[in-house]
Amino acid sequence: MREFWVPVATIAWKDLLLELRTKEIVTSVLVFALVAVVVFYFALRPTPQTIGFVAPGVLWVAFTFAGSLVMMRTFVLEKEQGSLEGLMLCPVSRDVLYFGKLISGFLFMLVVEAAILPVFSVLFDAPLLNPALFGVLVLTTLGFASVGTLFSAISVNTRSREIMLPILFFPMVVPVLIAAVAATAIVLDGASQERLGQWLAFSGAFAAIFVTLSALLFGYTLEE
Amino acid sequence: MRAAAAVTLGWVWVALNALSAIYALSKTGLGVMWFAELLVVALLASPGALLVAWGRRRPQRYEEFMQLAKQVLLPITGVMMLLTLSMVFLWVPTDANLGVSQRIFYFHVPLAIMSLLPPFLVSLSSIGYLWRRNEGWDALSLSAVEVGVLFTTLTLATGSIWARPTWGVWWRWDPMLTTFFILWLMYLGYLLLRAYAPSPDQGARYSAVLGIVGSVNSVIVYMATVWWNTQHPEKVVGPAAEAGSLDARMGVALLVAFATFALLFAYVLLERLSLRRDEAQVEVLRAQLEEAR
Amino acid sequence: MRKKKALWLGVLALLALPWVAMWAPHPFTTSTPEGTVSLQSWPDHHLALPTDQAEGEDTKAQANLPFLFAVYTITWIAFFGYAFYLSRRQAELRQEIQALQEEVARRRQQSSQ
Amino acid sequence: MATGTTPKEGIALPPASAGGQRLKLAIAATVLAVAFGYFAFTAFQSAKVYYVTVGDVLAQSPQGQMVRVSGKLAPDSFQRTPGETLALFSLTDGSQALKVQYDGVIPDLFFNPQSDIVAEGANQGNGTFLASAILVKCPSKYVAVQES
Repeated sequence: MREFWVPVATIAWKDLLLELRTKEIVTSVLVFALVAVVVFYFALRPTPQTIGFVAPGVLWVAFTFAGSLVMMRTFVLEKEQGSLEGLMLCPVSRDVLYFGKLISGFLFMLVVEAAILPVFSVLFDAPLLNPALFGVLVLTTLGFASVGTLFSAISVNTRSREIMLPILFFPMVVPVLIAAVAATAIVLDGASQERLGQWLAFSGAFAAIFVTLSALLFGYTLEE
Repeated sequence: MRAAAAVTLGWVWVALNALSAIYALSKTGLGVMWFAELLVVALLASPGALLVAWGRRRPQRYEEFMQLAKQVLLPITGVMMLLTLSMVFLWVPTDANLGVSQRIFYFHVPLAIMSLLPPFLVSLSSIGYLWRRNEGWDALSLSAVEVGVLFTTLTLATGSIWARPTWGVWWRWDPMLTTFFILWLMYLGYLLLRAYAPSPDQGARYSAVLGIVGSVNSVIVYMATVWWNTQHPEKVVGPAAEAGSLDARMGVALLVAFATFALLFAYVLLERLSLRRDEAQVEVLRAQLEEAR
Repeated sequence: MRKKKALWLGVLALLALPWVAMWAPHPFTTSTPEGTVSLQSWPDHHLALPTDQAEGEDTKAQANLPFLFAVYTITWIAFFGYAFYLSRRQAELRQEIQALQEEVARRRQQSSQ
Repeated sequence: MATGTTPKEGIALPPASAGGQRLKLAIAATVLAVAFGYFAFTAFQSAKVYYVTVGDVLAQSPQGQMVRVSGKLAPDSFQRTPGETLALFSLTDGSQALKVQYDGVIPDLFFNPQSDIVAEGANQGNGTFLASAILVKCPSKYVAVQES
């Protein structure tokens, strides 16, 4: 157990340390997401009657875009600085690399989301600072990060990677996005806790499946 | 040895399908779709595995078989097309509720069911490729995806055209429709990924990974959307069908139409496979030319 | 050449058959006192509607015919188009293979001399 | 790194023990089996349909909230001026009826007495339901027309 998690933590810590020093990913993605929220506001112009419909969708679309950017940055940084080869030379199995990258990407996305949430609930006048939303946020973000990390490792090696990642990423996260929007709407409504639990279980199952599958397949994306 | 294992697996699959067909027949008397699936699987699964093994070990026999298969399949498919059309337009009764537009059923349903085959083929052959690194598996999954794009596009188009007179809308975010749409998008992503891959080898590996993850995802998309609502009719054929859900003549016509589209699928897949072989040969020759320079 | 002609005839037959079938007398349905029942005259359940609604609804059977034709036309065109694309691409590749093979042989000969 | 090696063999300084590999695969298989089992389990449960009935709308639907109502067309309730698209009709669940107002294309099957009609829209509060879309659930049976 230890010989698996220690290198995982080391890799994740390396990413976090780099981010703490440069603050490159979190600031840029945060600003991007805020801009997206503002654009959505003017595109949809929600009224007090429609806000309940619009808010969960807008929130999760903004998070999905932000998530794809975070995922893009995690591997592009490695590629640009040539440290991907260094990572691949690490004497650890490839699923260790995957879990390290998954944890750092997951944390970055959570930080961005946590920062947007209060701003969003003020701008859209939606009571989103609800503890029930925490579970939705964590499980959905884990689902995003699980496939995002895998596809990021693929798309970083392709031509026009900025296009390739969203093309692969968005169809893949549709189920978990549906679950997140539905669960957020329930949280806002305050109705039907039973359905909330079902959607949470759904997101959990999605995350479990794709974390496992991606860990198994990750090695095949990094061979030269 | 490997070929033997693959063929055995294929036949196990066929046997399982035969059992389920018998079960379906005993239960409802309408095992049409399961028989049709049996036909398709028998057509594709075990010969498909054989082709992959042959393509590597005995290129000569592979080539001969492909030629023969295409020559046999083409006329049979043509005759079946004519038979299907004559049945659909001359023989089957008109539906009491939907009228003439119900005749779209005989095209739409087989197309839809056939477009569920590529995800299976792609995931199996992708696993095969990652495991064995045999180019044949890669060719099979690429061909299956391309044919899958064709079938999925047609399913979406015919379904949309049918939806207009019956539901009153061209499109609904119904679970079936959404699933097919996402599947279609993932197929396109797969083809783009190959086009943008830096080398053929990397393209094959990446798309194999995508093939596995995407096939799993298409099932989950269906699960997610089914929780919202569905507008599709309940099953009229297969084990879940109620007895008497489908008029007998309609069932027969559906079976024939299904066989036709299965044959079409097989034919187009074989054509695409042999095209892939030529593409590979061109690549090899170009590399040789570079060496000779 | 003859094969190609037969193929095109087959395509034409496939496209034409439903159109002919639609307006031909229906061979398998029983004749009624009013005449042969063809596809266009399937009984109209809309007659159960209030009269102001039934107006305009009785042509619905015919109104749906274009949808039906659109479906099979699109389907066959897509299949034939794809098969045509495959065979043309294959012919191109075969030519290229031949040219490349000759070229490789020529180069080898040159370098061995 | 040599091409063609599997990733696990890449460069393995302390080679992962075979037991460790097997443990990982076992964990992966278990997680996948449990998650897929959960999906399969819910698939059998989710046969419910998520529409509200006419009675629900009349009883509790708040004004202006988007809902989907399912019901059958009340006999003889359909009104539409010839040449116009605005339609008025009632949906019924057998006991109560809901007045619906809808402007748009009406699908063929709408007038079929067996059809389940779904109206998507909002309750206006004045006793009418303003539908933004009308759907007809497909009949789950295909039967030949009776020619007599």
